[in-house]
Amino acid sequence: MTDQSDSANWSRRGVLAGLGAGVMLLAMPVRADDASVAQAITDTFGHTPRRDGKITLKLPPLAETGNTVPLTVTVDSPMSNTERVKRVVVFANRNPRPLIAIMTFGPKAATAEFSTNMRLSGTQDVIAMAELSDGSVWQTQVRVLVTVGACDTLQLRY
Amino acid sequence: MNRALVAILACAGIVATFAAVFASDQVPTQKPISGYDFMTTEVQQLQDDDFANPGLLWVEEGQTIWDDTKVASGKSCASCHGDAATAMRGVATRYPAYSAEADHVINLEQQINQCRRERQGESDFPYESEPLLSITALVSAQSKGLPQSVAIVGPAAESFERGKAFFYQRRGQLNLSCANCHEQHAGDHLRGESISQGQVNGFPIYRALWQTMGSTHRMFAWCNEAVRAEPYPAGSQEYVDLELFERWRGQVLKIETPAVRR
Amino acid sequence: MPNTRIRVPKTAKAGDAVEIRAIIQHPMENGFRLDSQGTAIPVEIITDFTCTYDGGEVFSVKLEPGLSANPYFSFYLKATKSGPVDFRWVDQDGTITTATEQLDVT
Amino acid sequence: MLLAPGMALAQAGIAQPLTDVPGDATRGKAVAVNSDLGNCSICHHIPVPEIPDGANGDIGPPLDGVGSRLTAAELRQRIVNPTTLDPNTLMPAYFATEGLTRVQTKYAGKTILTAQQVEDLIAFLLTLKGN
Repeated sequence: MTDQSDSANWSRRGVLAGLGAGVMLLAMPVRADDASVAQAITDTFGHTPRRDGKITLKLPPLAETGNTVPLTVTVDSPMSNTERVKRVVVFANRNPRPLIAIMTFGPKAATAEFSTNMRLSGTQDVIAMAELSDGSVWQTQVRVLVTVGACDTLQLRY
Repeated sequence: MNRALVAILACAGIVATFAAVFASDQVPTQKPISGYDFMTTEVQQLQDDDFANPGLLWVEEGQTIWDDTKVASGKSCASCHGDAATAMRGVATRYPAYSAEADHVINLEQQINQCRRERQGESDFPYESEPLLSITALVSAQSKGLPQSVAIVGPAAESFERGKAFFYQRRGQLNLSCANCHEQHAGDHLRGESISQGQVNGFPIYRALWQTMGSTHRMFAWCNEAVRAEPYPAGSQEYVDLELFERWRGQVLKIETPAVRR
Repeated sequence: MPNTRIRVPKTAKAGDAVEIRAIIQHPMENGFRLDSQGTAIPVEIITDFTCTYDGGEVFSVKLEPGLSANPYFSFYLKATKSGPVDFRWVDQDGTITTATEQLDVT
Repeated sequence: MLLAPGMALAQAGIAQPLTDVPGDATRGKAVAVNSDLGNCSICHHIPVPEIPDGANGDIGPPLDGVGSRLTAAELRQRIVNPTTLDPNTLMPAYFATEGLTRVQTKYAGKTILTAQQVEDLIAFLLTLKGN
């Protein structure tokens, strides 16, 4: 059984370090690899060029049900009056509806960080994109393995 | 235990004494381990989070019900019992328990409904309804950290034996007993998922799969259907008996309500 | 009105980053579950969450069915002066749920 | 000797196929993997890319190389009703309906797999060669 004791603090860096240990969460090059997530991203950000980086995504390496997957997003920003994160958008590329939520940081936000719980319909990539006050868009994605529950065929009924 | 010896003792007229000793001498076949220990770190952290544990929403709703005087008798739970935090401390550890009024073993949900009928002049909260889950969660949460300690002797003995038999009875198209998985293979895996001992010390639980709270009986029915067996109705005596056996089987485990499970 | 829980520290020093947490009891029905008759249960979600303080917005969310039931958020507020921290959830049917907690800034 | 019939059966297995149509390994793989059908991976490791490591169960023996260890007749017996070999086995009988308790109404009197699915599954398992 995979040791998951560090999973809650799993960051992109931790993921890369953990690869050799055979952990089933992979940081991969960002790729909007299916039409619906590509469309959802275009709907949200238009065709603004996107660059990798600035975002740390904390997700468990393995989720036993996809119904409550804890997620923390932190964007590297001073959050000063002139240099801020305006919004963060989260996508899941294999969910039937890839757009998960749009988070906006107002003038009273101290840091560009939030936590929430999301749903994943199966093993897939979670993509976070951040739009900064200068208009630039940054992105990061990580893969989460969602194991299928033992008696999952009952899921619909219950 | 020697059946002939039982018969002899029965003939000697000391069967009641003997039955009590016999029952209380039973010990669980394995060291109880809470379902908590079979969960991933994220699930454990959600349970341990005294703010974000979603089950606390039901506990708070339970407090509203506890204080609600808008019932036929005009008496809230608090009117008779006082503060739930003190009055209900330890109560959940003792259920299911024999009720003289009902003349059989009842569980905590049924005790709450008995109170509702007799003290508040109201009808039962339906099994698995939000109010029953909420008030049960509130009462159970007051025993958090206390070990389960149900009585299986005296008038509860028959119920206990039936629950035990249920636990070991193979059933369903897949022909599996509770024990097949939760006793013989706890710690092993069904697909990628670790098998727990099926302990009930955290109920009602917030189950991620359900995305809501559920009772022991909902879980029993879910498991029964997983092996393609006809489930019993929530609140049935069969499930109350099984619940009694389950609580006894995890006798030393501390109440965790509201627990979070996958 | 759905149950909510919010957590705001009682006091903070001016300039502090203060952790705020909020949760609301809601199924966030995602439209993909079936009822016992096999019919899809329609989407029923909270669509908007906003936290405001000292005349401005702290953090807001446009929610989609991809968020979990009983949606939970934590984030950080910049303490400037004493006053209420206000929370507002909007259900897709228009129902508004609010909560508030006083923050004393020293 | 009490065990004799079972032991004889164990050696012989069930030689006679359940259907006239030979088993199809491709369909059989779906039977093995699909959680509504054989659902074998719930308890066994199956060496197929569809099931990533860690997503299979470990209650029963791995099925890696099972096609080199057991004959079609032996596999058939184990799938049809493994309790004929070991009355205490946890493995369900996939093509038998007797001796069950409180089967859910919608499954009552039905076998878990059809005869053809059993044959397909055997054909697939026989492709799992090696040690």
